[in-house]
Amino acid sequence: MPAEGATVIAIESDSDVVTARQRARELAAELELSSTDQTLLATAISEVARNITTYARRGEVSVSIVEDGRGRRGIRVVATDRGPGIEDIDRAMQDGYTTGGGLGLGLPGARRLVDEFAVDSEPGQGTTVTLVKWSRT
Amino acid sequence: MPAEGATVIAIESDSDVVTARQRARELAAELELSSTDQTLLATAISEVARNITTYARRGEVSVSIVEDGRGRRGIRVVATDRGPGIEDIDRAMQDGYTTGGGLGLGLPGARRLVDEFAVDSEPGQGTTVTLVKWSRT
Amino acid sequence: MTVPILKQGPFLIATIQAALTDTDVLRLQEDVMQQVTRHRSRGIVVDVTALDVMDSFVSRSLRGIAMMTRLRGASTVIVGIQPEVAFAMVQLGMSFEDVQTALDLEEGLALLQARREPGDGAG
Amino acid sequence: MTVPILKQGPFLIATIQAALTDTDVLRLQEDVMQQVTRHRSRGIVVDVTALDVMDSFVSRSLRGIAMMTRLRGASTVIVGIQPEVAFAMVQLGMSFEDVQTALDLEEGLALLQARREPGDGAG
Ligand SMILES: Nc1ncnc2c1ncn2[C@@H]1O[C@H](COP(=O)(O)OP(=O)(O)O)[C@@H](O)[C@H]1O
Ligand SMILES: Nc1ncnc2c1ncn2[C@@H]1O[C@H](COP(=O)(O)OP(=O)(O)O)[C@@H](O)[C@H]1O
Repeated sequence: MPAEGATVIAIESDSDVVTARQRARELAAELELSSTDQTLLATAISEVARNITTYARRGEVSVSIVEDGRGRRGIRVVATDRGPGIEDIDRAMQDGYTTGGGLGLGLPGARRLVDEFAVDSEPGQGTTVTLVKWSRT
Repeated sequence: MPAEGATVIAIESDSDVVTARQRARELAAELELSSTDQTLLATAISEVARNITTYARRGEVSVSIVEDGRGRRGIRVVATDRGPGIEDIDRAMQDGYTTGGGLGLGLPGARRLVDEFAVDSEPGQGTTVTLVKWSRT
Repeated sequence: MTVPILKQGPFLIATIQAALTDTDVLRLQEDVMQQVTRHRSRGIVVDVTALDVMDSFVSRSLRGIAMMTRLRGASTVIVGIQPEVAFAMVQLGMSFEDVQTALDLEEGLALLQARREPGDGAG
Repeated sequence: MTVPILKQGPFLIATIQAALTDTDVLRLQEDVMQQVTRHRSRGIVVDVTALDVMDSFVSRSLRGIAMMTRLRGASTVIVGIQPEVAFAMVQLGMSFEDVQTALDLEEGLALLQARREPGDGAG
């Protein structure tokens, strides 16, 4: 559960993608995530937010601070859209798989950049990608 | 919706492929698309029109001017055939996927060259590829 | 956010100054090609020191610049990739194996200069 | 549209003069191979300045010429790729990584000449 109110960034254009990753980085800096972890998180957000503009036209990214039961804090990012959804999630998670002429590194790459990663998608309904990066202190 | 009557080029031989891309370039020049954008569009057309001759023998390419709601104009290209159709469109959109001994760059590459791209295909019925390139002014 | 491109002798230097949108990146590609053509440049340095994120789109586009300019007989060197950024790129799966890179502007220019020396006919 | 192929010393120069159909491109491949064999040429320049589109078929075929001639001990250089065309090729995914390129005819010939100099055994 979010420990604080989430910041929500509407994603409609490529400049929103930049805004989303910058907001998350700010929050990550507040939480004293290392500079490297901030960069990994921001890069992952860039990938999933771009997928929104590419495949669903519009959607949103929400960024919030979460806590696990043991006092550890982290950043949770939820990227949601009501676009076409993903037919075969396993396939979409393969390196190099793309239906959009991309590199096909967005989802599998983002997964490698964060601590927790989940994709929920229903064809015709939309897609939600959730990322969590924990503070290491 | 087309703002003006479409120019239709029958595609039956490799010289029709050249004709189609030249017509589209002329129209793009009239619309004052940049020289680079004209080239990107012409290259995309070459790919989808060649697919017609390769996989469906014959078909047609129609080129028209379109407007979005906000006064922006662009070129729409619709390449249609009644050939064998595409079994698995997601697969056909993969870089390097080819059933015809090609490079498998035609569809994914064309997608990267234009602003909007859609493939509709029904096995046994035929294939329609739609491209749009918007004027950037 | 336009990226300034300066001419320095036979080379061009493009210095990215802040986060780029995808549109900015595509413009940079075009601008570099235009300048390379106008000045018949033999080499280009793209300085990415200011980028705090290089995602798959930017990485691919920078590699694209290297490939495009090669088709015009010019070499591109990417300089100033920040350590955290390099780390993230590798995790992401972008390796830049086929792209020349150097630590900073100075080393990038030195690399281009070395390429121009006689006896080296490589691309 | 036949592409004229001229002999200049140990080299051949093929100058494309207008848009080529796929059939024209295949003919060019054959013609080059024939001439390379007849003249025992050591190098070929293919000048594509006049091409306003290089799609995957043309690109692949030109790369094919480079590979075929290499098997006969001759080097091919593609010259005159227009900036917009280079841009489109890279977006398309054709990078010509393994093909020698140069800005124009003069530089292409210089490259072939340099390759012939002793001490350079490169392909
Ligand atoms: N938000 C989304 N909506 C619909 N489909 C998506 C979405 N995100 C990813 N996909 C699908 O998953 C595939 C793989 O995505 P990704 O790994 O990010 O690579 P790329 O974006 O380069 O194609 C995409 O090509 C697309 O088919
Ligand atoms: N018009 C078409 N009709 C039927 N199949 C097609 C058509 N266009 C593309 N395809 C299928 O999609 C595959 C991928 O096409 P493409 O990416 O253009 O690569 P290539 O043409 O090099 O095979 C083709 O190999 C073919 O199986």
